[in-house]
Amino acid sequence: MSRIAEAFADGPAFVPYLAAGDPDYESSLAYVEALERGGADVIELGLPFSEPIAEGPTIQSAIVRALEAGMTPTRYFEFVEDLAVDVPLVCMTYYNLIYQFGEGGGPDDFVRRAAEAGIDGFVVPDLPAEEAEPLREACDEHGCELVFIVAPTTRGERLERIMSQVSGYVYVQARLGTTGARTDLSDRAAESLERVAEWDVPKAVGFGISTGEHAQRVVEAGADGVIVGSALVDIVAQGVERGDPAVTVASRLEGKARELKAGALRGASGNERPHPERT
Amino acid sequence: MSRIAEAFADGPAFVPYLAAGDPDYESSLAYVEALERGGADVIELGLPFSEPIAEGPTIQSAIVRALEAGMTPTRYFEFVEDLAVDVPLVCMTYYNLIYQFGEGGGPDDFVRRAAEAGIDGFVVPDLPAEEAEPLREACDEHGCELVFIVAPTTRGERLERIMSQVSGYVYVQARLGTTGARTDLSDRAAESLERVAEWDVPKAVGFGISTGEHAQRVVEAGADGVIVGSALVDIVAQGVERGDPAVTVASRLEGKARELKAGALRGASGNERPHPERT
Amino acid sequence: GKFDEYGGQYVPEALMPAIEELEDAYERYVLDNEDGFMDEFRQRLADFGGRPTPLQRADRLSERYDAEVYLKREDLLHGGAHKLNNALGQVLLAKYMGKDRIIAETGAGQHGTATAMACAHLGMPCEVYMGRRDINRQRPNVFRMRLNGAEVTPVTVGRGTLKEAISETMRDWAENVEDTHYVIGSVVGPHPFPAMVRDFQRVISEEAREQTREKAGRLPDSVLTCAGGGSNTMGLFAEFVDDESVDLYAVEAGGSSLEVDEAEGVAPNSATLSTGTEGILHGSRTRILQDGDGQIMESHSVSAGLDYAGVGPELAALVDRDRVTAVNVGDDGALAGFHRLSQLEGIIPALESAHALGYVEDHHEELGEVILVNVSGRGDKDLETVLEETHDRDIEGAPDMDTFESTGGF
Amino acid sequence: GKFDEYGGQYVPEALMPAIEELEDAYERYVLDNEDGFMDEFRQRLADFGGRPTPLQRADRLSERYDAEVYLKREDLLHGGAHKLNNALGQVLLAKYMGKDRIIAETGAGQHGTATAMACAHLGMPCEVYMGRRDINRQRPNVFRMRLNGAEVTPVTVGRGTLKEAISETMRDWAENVEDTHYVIGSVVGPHPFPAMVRDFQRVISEEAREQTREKAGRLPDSVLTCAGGGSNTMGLFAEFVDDESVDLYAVEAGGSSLEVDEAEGVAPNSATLSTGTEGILHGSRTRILQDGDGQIMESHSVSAGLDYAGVGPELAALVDRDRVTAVNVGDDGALAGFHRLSQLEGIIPALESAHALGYVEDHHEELGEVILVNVSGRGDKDLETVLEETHDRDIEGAPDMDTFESTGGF
Repeated sequence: MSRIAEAFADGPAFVPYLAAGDPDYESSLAYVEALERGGADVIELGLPFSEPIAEGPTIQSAIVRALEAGMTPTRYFEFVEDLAVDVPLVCMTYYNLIYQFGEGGGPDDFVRRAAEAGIDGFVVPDLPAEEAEPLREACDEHGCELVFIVAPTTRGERLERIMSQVSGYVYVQARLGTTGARTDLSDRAAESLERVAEWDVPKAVGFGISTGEHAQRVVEAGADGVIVGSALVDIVAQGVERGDPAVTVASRLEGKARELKAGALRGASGNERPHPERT
Repeated sequence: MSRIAEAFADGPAFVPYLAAGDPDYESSLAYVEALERGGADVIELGLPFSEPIAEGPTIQSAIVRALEAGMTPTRYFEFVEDLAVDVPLVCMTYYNLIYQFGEGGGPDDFVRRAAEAGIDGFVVPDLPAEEAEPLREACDEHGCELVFIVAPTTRGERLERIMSQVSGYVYVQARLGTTGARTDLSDRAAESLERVAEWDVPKAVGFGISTGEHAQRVVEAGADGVIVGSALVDIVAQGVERGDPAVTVASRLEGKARELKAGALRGASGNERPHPERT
Repeated sequence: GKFDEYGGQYVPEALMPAIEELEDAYERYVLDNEDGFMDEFRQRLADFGGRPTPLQRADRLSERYDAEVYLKREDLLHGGAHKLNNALGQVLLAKYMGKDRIIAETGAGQHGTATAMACAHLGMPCEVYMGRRDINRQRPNVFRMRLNGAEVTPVTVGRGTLKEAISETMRDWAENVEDTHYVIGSVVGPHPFPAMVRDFQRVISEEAREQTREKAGRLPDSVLTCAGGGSNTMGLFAEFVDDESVDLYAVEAGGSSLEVDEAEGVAPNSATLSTGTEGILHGSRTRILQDGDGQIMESHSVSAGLDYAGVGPELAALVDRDRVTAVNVGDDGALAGFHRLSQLEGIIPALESAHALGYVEDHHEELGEVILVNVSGRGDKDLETVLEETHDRDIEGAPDMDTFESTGGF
Repeated sequence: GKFDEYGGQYVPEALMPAIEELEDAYERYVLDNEDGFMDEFRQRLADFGGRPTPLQRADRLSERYDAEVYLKREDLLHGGAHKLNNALGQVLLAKYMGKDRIIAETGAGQHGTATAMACAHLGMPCEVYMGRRDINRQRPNVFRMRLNGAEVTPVTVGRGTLKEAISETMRDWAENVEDTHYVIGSVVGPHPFPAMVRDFQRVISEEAREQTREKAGRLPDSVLTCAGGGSNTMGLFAEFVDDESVDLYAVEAGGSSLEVDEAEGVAPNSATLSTGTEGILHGSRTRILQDGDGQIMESHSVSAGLDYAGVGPELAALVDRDRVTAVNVGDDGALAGFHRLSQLEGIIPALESAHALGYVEDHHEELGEVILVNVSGRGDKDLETVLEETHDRDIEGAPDMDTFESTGGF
């Protein structure tokens, strides 16, 4: 059983996202570690790319901050090595950085180095299943998982193709659009979960989850995990804006993580959980 | 014999030009009177028109000043009546003012009123011989002369047509272009004079004459008169610019007139005068 | 050289020989196609100018007015307006005549830029006179002329606008008439200019008449365009004049009002055909805006290209004969027409052309089933004016410009 | 969807269904002319756009280079550049697909204005994303879009330029993909955009090839045009690719230097084909300007329209196959080309197009006897840039601008 599979094994997983190096290397280390203390089961760690076409403004700004502070793929791997966390790490980045690393011309060098540094899996928002073969192979070679995103618009053949390639967990996109915290959580989350229910892989729901309440509802709707990015990045951005010390921001992140984790757990325990398998 | 013919009868005529009402009614009266004291034999008195397409910048500016000071055709005739001068007056203006006066739709009202006020003739720079029939008739009716301009480019049939209609004197344009003082006096003056020599009407040369020296040479070349505008208007303009009292400007005009008249007389006396009739 | 009582040649004697020479050249080259002049002219209009310009059915205006509205797209001509038809014709003619220098006057700069373009294309030296005040107001056009290699000579006398520039150009021509041709920008001036410029612009109606027959299956019921000096007007009307079933509308600039201020010598409009009277201006007898004395009034329009106190003598004659109906649209109606065409059809028209569109809006019920409107030019040159004027008024259908309010202007 | 190893569909999963839908529509409507789509497209290009645009023999350049130089006059297309071919095609396609909203991104504003125009013409709501900094730099274009009824949404994140606007438009598309079509402005992005945009622009070479045969009596020896994203490039080359005797030159912006500053992530040029390397950007695999890590460099050119760090994948493939020769001309050469065409031919070209003219100046001896150059757009939009840049440099053949020096700028 992989480390990621283990993380989803008992109860709903809380999967927070932060961009590595935002707003600087040292603070970012502290922030990611705070997430673990707050209850993270898996952490999605963004490697910033200059053209983040799938991100909303919140994460885009985080990426700009991290790049300006000097984050690069090489530094990212050092960052992963410097991190004192014990949970599995998923590298979230764009394909060009994976493709160019090392000798370039393919993903192998990147995946090898990532695995070495302690990365357990990848999610690459601009790499659809059709173009993913080389990365899939490199992941198999180096023992990493390859997470795919399933969107509300993904159906039929496309869905089959994705689900046949996914490993680790499937990232169920709760609504259309790019990343970003929303107060309204679409009913599409439940629909989407239903569409992927038949596959035997953990289903983590992301996009727009910003409170414990949301997390609870998503888990109630059948999710095996909740992915939260923008709501956490907002705390980092607020810290930058106000000039708060890193320790203050870290403690806020930890608090937010606890709230989200608690919500997820509430969703799993209390109410009847409409497991699609059982309906 | 008309008053204009008389003015050309004994010796070369000095024909100065000023715009009526430049820079104001009272000063302008004084300036025109100064010209007579300086020796003017005929005076061309401009009635300012808003679009003086045949004028150089100097006279154009004079016209702007006169218009701004309130000169109109009606005021112009009062001006002529107020003038205490004894020499013949030629009204120089554009055809639209002549055409619109009184009832409008023809030159008759204008010419009648002008003759009444004491105008002896007209020169209309935008009225070629081809379009002059109505004005010619009105002049005949009211006993006025109609002066035409002959340009260096006027030849053959056109010349004949003009010379058959001209009365008072023919305005021989010394060079191409519009009005304006020049230090170089074209040889074309002599050529032009030769072209009109055969007609029995006084020949007055204008365009670019600004000194007694010029006046002398023009008369030596066969002219019966010299027409000077811009060089005099320059004195008015200078007075405006410097804020000189009208009496000072008037005395300068008188002095300049004397210089020009003296030049014309020198041209007629000293050297052999190449009368085309005699060659 | 006459159109009923209008027209003629009221110019300084020094210019008469040049005008006679031009008259001769006009008859030989333009009317008789000597040396294949007209063939070369038409070929260059096609290759360099982009003729034929399309006739476009305006789908959304047609729906709005429950009629077939067709737009003649002179805005697509090289340089962005019909002006090139005339400038190219005259510069080419000057070349055939052996002249080696071109002069022109310009107010808003459209005629100057068209002339500069034609001169660059044909390798002729070009000098454009322009009032100092106009130079400062129309910098992009000045720059375009300079880019095309023309000299732009500022005229500083008087108010430094079009009228002073015309006098200065006349002066240059009078001085250099032997080797220089003066490219007049409209169907105005002494004969043969009004007829010659009309014949260079006639291509508009040659095309439009044929195109309307093709697309609509018949001749239009009404033909409309703006009228300032009247060159696009005569160009559009020329071939329709003999079609009795076709109503012709010359839409003048009503400005802010048709009233005049005699004391100040100002007409707050340029509606010469509607309100002007007979007189002599710039070389010909025509309708003009003048005070009781015959002094020319200062005209006004939001559209610089219509802002002229005279009008072509032939157009004046056609109005007197009731063959052409003179109407007018004010500044506000023109601005609304500008916004309407921009939003409904994706064509930003010149403010000049927008006057005709303003008239159609208010009178479409009288215009029949097939309506032909000339988009005489494009509106890029007018953006700043429209931005300012729209901001100051309450113009129907104008987009809000919040995007700009932080800095204002361009 | 591949051009050798280039192309593909590197987009967020949420967009994949829309892209598959578009692929299907492209095949049916564009390739198979279903429901007469291509007929309507071509008719609208003619009537609304002004096609065909002329092919003009450039007499004075021909003399200068002792060759037959022909100019394809895309500057005469409605809107002032080739951009409308694509915008009109995509907006019409969106209509056929039943979409009811259009979005687009724009940098310098040319694509945004073309899209806004096409949307107004076809009655489609339109939203254009534009960086806040670009909005402030390109006010006339913003105003034109607003006039045509488009919403212009400022993008304030990051540096507020094209790249941020692209991300924002992707975001909007990802969110509203079911009823919205994203009009990409060049032959870039995921399949089918590169092929589809090429097919909408192909009309340039269909016309130019036939026109050259007519006027020169044979095919050209060489065909040149500027290349930024490459839409006018592919449009001009498409029909010539199979003509082995015809040399194809893609002229990129050499900017101030071909050297890059890796530390700053800045390339002072946009010469992607000449100096870029393989990578993945904005949905497709192609040549891009990137640092060793794969981060995209900031590109630079005096011409905003060429200022892009990627290039169309098909063009990259044609260069790799040695079918197209990638060359480049720096800012100075482009400015000199701009002035040369303005003065010698009376055509003020876009600064983009001026790059191709700069290349002809320096290499005409290698280009054969019949040379075809695309004037992809007109230069009115560049006047201010040219005024500033010409003032700061010593550009060959530039007119002096004394007329302006009193106030500076427009």
